[in-house]
Amino acid sequence: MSLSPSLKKLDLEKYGSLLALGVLFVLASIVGRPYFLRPENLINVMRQASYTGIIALSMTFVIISGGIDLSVGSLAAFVASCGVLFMNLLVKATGGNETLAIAGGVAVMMGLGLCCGALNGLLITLGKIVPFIVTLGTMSIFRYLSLQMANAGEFASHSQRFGEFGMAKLFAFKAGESSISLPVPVAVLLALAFILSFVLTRTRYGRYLCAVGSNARVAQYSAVRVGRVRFWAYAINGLVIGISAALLAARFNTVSTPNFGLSFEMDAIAAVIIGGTAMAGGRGSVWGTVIGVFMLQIIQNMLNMAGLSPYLQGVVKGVVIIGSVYIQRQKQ
Amino acid sequence: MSLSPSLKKLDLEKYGSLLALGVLFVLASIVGRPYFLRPENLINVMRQASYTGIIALSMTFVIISGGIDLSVGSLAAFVASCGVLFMNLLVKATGGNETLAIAGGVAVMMGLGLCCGALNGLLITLGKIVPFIVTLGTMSIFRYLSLQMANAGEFASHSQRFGEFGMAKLFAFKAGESSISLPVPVAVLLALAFILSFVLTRTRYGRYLCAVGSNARVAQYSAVRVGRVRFWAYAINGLVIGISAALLAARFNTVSTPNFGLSFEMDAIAAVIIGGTAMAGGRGSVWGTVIGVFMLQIIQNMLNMAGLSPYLQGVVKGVVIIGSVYIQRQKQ
Amino acid sequence: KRIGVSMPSATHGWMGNANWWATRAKTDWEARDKNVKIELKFSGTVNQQVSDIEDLLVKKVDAIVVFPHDTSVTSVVEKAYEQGVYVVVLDRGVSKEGIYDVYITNDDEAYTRKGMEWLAKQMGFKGNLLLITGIPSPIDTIRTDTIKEVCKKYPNIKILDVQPGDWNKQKSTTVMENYLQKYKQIDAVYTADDDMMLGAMQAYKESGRKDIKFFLGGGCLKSVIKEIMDDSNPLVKADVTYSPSVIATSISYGVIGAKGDKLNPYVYQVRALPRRVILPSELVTKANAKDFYVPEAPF
Amino acid sequence: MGDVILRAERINKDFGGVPVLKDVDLEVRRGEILGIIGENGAGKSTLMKILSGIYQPSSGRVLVNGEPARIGSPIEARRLGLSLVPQEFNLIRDLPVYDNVFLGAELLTRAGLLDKEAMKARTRELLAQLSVTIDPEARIEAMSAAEKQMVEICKALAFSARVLIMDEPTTMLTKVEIEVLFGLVRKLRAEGMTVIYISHKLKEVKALCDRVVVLRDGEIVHDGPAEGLSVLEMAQRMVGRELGSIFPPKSEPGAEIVFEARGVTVPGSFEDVSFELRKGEILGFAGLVGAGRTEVAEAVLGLRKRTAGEFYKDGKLLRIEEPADAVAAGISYLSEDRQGSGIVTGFSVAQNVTLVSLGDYCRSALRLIDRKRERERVQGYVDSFRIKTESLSKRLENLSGGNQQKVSLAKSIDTEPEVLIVDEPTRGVDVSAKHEIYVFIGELARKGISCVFISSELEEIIGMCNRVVVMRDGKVAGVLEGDGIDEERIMFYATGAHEEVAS
Ligand SMILES: Nc1ncnc2c1ncn2[C@@H]1O[C@H](COP(=O)(O)OP(=O)(O)OP(=O)(O)O)[C@@H](O)[C@H]1O
Ligand SMILES: Nc1ncnc2c1ncn2[C@@H]1O[C@H](COP(=O)(O)OP(=O)(O)OP(=O)(O)O)[C@@H](O)[C@H]1O
Ligand SMILES: [Mg+2]
Ligand SMILES: [Mg+2]
Repeated sequence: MSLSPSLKKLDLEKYGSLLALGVLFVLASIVGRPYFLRPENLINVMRQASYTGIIALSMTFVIISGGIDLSVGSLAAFVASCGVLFMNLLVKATGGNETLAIAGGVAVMMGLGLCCGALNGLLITLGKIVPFIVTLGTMSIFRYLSLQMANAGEFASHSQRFGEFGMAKLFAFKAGESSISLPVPVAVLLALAFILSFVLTRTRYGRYLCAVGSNARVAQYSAVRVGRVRFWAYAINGLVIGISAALLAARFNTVSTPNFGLSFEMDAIAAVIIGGTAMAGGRGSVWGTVIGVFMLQIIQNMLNMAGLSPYLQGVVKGVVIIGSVYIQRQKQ
Repeated sequence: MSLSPSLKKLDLEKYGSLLALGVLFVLASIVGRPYFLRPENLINVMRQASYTGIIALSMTFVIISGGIDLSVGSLAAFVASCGVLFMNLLVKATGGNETLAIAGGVAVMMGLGLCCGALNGLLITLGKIVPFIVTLGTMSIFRYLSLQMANAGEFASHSQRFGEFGMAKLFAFKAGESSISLPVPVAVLLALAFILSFVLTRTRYGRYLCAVGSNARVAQYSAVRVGRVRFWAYAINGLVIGISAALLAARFNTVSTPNFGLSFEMDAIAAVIIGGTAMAGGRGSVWGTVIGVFMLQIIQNMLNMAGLSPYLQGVVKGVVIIGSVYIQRQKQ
Repeated sequence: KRIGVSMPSATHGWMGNANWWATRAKTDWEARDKNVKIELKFSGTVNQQVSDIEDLLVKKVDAIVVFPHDTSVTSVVEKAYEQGVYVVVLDRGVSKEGIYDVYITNDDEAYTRKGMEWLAKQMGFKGNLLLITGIPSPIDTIRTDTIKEVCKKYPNIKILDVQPGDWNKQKSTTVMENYLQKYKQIDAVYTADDDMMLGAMQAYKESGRKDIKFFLGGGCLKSVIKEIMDDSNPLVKADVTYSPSVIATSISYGVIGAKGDKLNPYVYQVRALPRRVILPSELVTKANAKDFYVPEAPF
Repeated sequence: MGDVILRAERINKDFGGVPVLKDVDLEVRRGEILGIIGENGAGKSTLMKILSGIYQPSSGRVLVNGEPARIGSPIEARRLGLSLVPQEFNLIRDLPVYDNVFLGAELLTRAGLLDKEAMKARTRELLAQLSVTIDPEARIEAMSAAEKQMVEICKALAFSARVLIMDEPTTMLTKVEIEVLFGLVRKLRAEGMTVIYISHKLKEVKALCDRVVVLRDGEIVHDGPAEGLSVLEMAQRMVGRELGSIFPPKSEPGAEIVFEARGVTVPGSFEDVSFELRKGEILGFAGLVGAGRTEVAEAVLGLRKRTAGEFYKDGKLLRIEEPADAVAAGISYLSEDRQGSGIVTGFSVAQNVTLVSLGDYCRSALRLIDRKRERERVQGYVDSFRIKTESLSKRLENLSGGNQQKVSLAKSIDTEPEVLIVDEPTRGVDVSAKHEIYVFIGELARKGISCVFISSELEEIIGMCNRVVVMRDGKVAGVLEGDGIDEERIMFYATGAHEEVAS
């Protein structure tokens, strides 16, 4: 798999997560027979996981810093709405230069995401309000702003290309009868995981993030600018949400304001925690989160493939989540 | 107000919460003029707040212990479904002795709540799985079990009296042209707040709860049975959820499995945090949570009364939540 | 033949009913025909729904019935259609024409129009009206706009307030309690579905007031139809169909389509079935209530 | 002596209206070792925190190199070349040693990334200078208090400071380590570094420092060269009154064996440790840092899983799985790591003291905490140990280090144990309070309570104990008794010299 070289970077403590993922994979291969192991399905699983997965990556930063961000889903909706609106304007203004329009739209989404994330960060660090409350508030604010803008409707993009870009694949090649390829969002997920993991483990900022999350007072006494470190966790999160929002909007080629990004916060947080990051902050790993993301999606996919009754699916899902984390904890 | 004697018990640190509540109250009186200050409206606000409010009380325990419980809403639905089913059985078996049936039904709800809460507690303490994951799993399990039982439908109670009990009021008396009275759920909320606050501040268990949440290692070295203390936080939470579920089921005299208790977890956690309990555990106050519960409900009521457009309401709501907590934090 | 069904999971009574109808259609069809296998997927979010549909496609179903959360499913539906899967789309629609075999829908506009016209008549074309709407969303906007439009014809009917009840009984009870504080004279209450109507009525009962004469919801919850049939509640005299059984009908279309059967030998079309089906919304009163009473339905 | 490098002028500091420092004037010269001594709660740590930017003075100013400096945060202090070894550990438990050592002053590669190898190498070097064997990649979480102390010293040395402030660095260390540390400090002085040294071990102050400043109740009451100032004088200046003999006379233990450990092994920590404890006996545990004394105590409490061995109390086999069982069996423990496992810093004095013994305060029908009795009892400890606090509801994080230690001790004896295990009981406690504690423990022994006395201060061990178990590398190296207890013999076993003799 494409992960393996990077997985070596995981220290032994993360071994449990890998083991749990492995067990789950085997289970899914059996339960989801014969569909689960088909290449298209595995690619589907990866793509399905990638939109919230991307957000989970930067959520890892936020949680390591000792915070939480509930506003991610609403923020994605808001950012995507503004981005698509701007893109449509550009399409008109440039007389149909879609490449430029898409670039502009995506830039707006990322820029606005950064700003909104920075707003969260400012309220938390300067306003000294706990992250849970700040992001609970902005969750409501961003969602209703988008609803207001669209009158609870949707923004369809006027660019055909944008939609094609959302479905694009990289390195497609034939393997036997089916073609294997890497969908763009999965590539983005892996690239971002690589970058963020690098930042976390190899840069000063990453070190400070752990220090601040583990013990903010000690960090402060050690001449770390605690406020700044936390601020950037939220700002980076905003930026990454912008990226995810762009990919998701491209996939649907439309932004439906009531539903876009709904309950992303829970999915992202769950993936982070399953990936072994401590809820209280201080330590965690980006690749662990990637594993958490895939674990959650594999569980869902496996149950779908097994064709259980929907209600039973919900019950089994709960059991499997608890079970996999149990395996993981035992082996640590 | 009926709170004032107990409020004296709050130490100075909670002063900020009271101030924020006061500011909010004045704001609501102005914005929601002339409806907000009417006695019936104030009673409404209290009753509306009480169902999640009751759960928020015991959620305070869970959060002080350093944990979290996401399963509260689903647990309420599950417990209420089973309780109503049992009650209907009893009505038939006893040939219409409703008092007995209601007593039986409520007992089942409370007992089952305790057991389910205990299950959460066991998985967390013995299974050594983090609370977020355990309760995320049981959230799914309990909800889908109820859906399965009812085929996603509802359980209507066959007892007329149960419904009347849900609407009952205590100490009704005339005051001018309108009658003032204390709805049962509000009375239960206040009574439970009194009891739980008492447990938290005056008993050994309460002290241990804070110690465990504050520094589990010190607590362990101090011969506190950390696992047991945490276990009971979840078990008590389950019991209290049973009470809230009984009141809510009685109010509608029916349990609609898809939406009974939906998103209670967020409301309850938000109230706890707004009430000044630290997300990381270690300290908190039950009366603070009561204040948080009322603050959230007053915000909602005020916006409704002001008759803002729904979208604007959502935006303003977010701003007001952040604003009130800001006031509160500044004064601490 | 295998048919996949993807729809939102139950978070309110109407959708609970729809889930039940889907289950019922599955049992009926599988009992009727050994070769038919129907797989149900209920999803909480549109993202989950898209994943569900993709998973169904991996399983190579022959037909797919989609009750979308919103139009975001368009591209995956298109993919299914291009793969030659028989596609039935209902209700909330896709944003592109011609990527389905059958499109079946309730008529949101007629649904509110019929109800509102009836209510206006009952009110004697005058009085104070309150609205409780659903979760802000496109269909909710259509409905609200239609009501406002109808009311414009009757200048004596005054819409006092519009607030969302989120298709949630408890929320709607709260909204109604607030209304009751605010407005001293209310003549009628229109709620976007029966679930919310029951919540609102609960608040009204608890208040002990006597001014409201009519409650109107919609969507035909069992208990409401029963009351209309028995004429047991003076406040509720009518309902409008917005049938949750639409999903069962759609599944039937899916099955027929997958088998390649023709619905009607007299209709000649490219792909055997009509492309668009709009289910009428009908007014339910005491006179016809028993036709709409399904005792075994959950709601 | 050199010119004045650091000068504090008319520093005042109060916490919520309670003055802690009153008009303090302090001069520090380049290249000197300045000793600061004073009773617990005199304001030493507060003054140092002001110098290193953690607190802001209520009034007064600080001059660095003759120029007024605003030390608004630790960041600015660091920029001015001031480095602090704080009294309480300031380490991130989730990070490895080398990250802690370089936190806030990371070594970077050219590309701006963390240069982990360089940091590890430098950490190893620093640790070697201190002659300790700690793996730079070990996690703080799994370390003994003494090791944390060493890391803390490394952290202060890691960047080139001009003024090094050490707030009680030796409380956890044994003589050997202390000598190494002093050698290092003297070497740094020779290289021109200025050192401010705070300690309650007056002999060390006398041995190390050039000048001594005595702080009493927030005021400087003495400032003069160390030479010619005897230890006794220092103590008198601190306390303001005469001091008698510091150790109480030893009492004779009874003959019956109250507690016994037989062949206890905790893998990776110690093996085959046996000892017995008589009624009214004070049994010392001596050894170098990391010898495994603390772990023996923790094993007795059920905090560490043992693979072999049993414990007996009054001849009966004990079943101890967790500390609660030990407490029920009448065993009580005072932890060496005050903030890590001893006290809840967010709790008040009263809440901390009664944390273990809370059950005794819940005897009413409703099982409520008898707050009146709680207050009375705690007030008793506050008086007898002279715990300096404005009220019983003051939170522990706002107490001075020594006073926290006293609270911790009060907590472990409030259960009225039959077997008391104290681990570094006088850590950070001033001379007069030390005396009170010794007398108190002596009293307990006289009353028939047996005590395991773990300490790194040989003087204490020699002055207090009836018998001494000396540990080395997780094994009992020897047991000394009566007149046989002296420094030479203890060190003989503790350093492993006996093994060489034997071979
Ligand atoms: N943050 C604070 N809030 C309130 N009071 C404080 C705070 N910090 C210190 N104090 C008080 O200031 C006084 C001096 O404390 P400080 O820590 O400076 O003493 P010290 O001389 O270092 O004592 P020790 O030898 O015990 O370490 C103590 O009485 C303490 O209670
Ligand atoms: N939680 C732990 N996990 C792993 N190793 C530990 C842990 N605690 C201590 N150790 C190791 O056990 C060894 C013995 O530590 P211990 O605290 O028992 O020593 P000690 O004799 O009490 O000395 P001192 O108290 O002076 O440090 C140390 O080398 C330490 O690294
Ligand atoms: Mg000090
Ligand atoms: Mg030790």
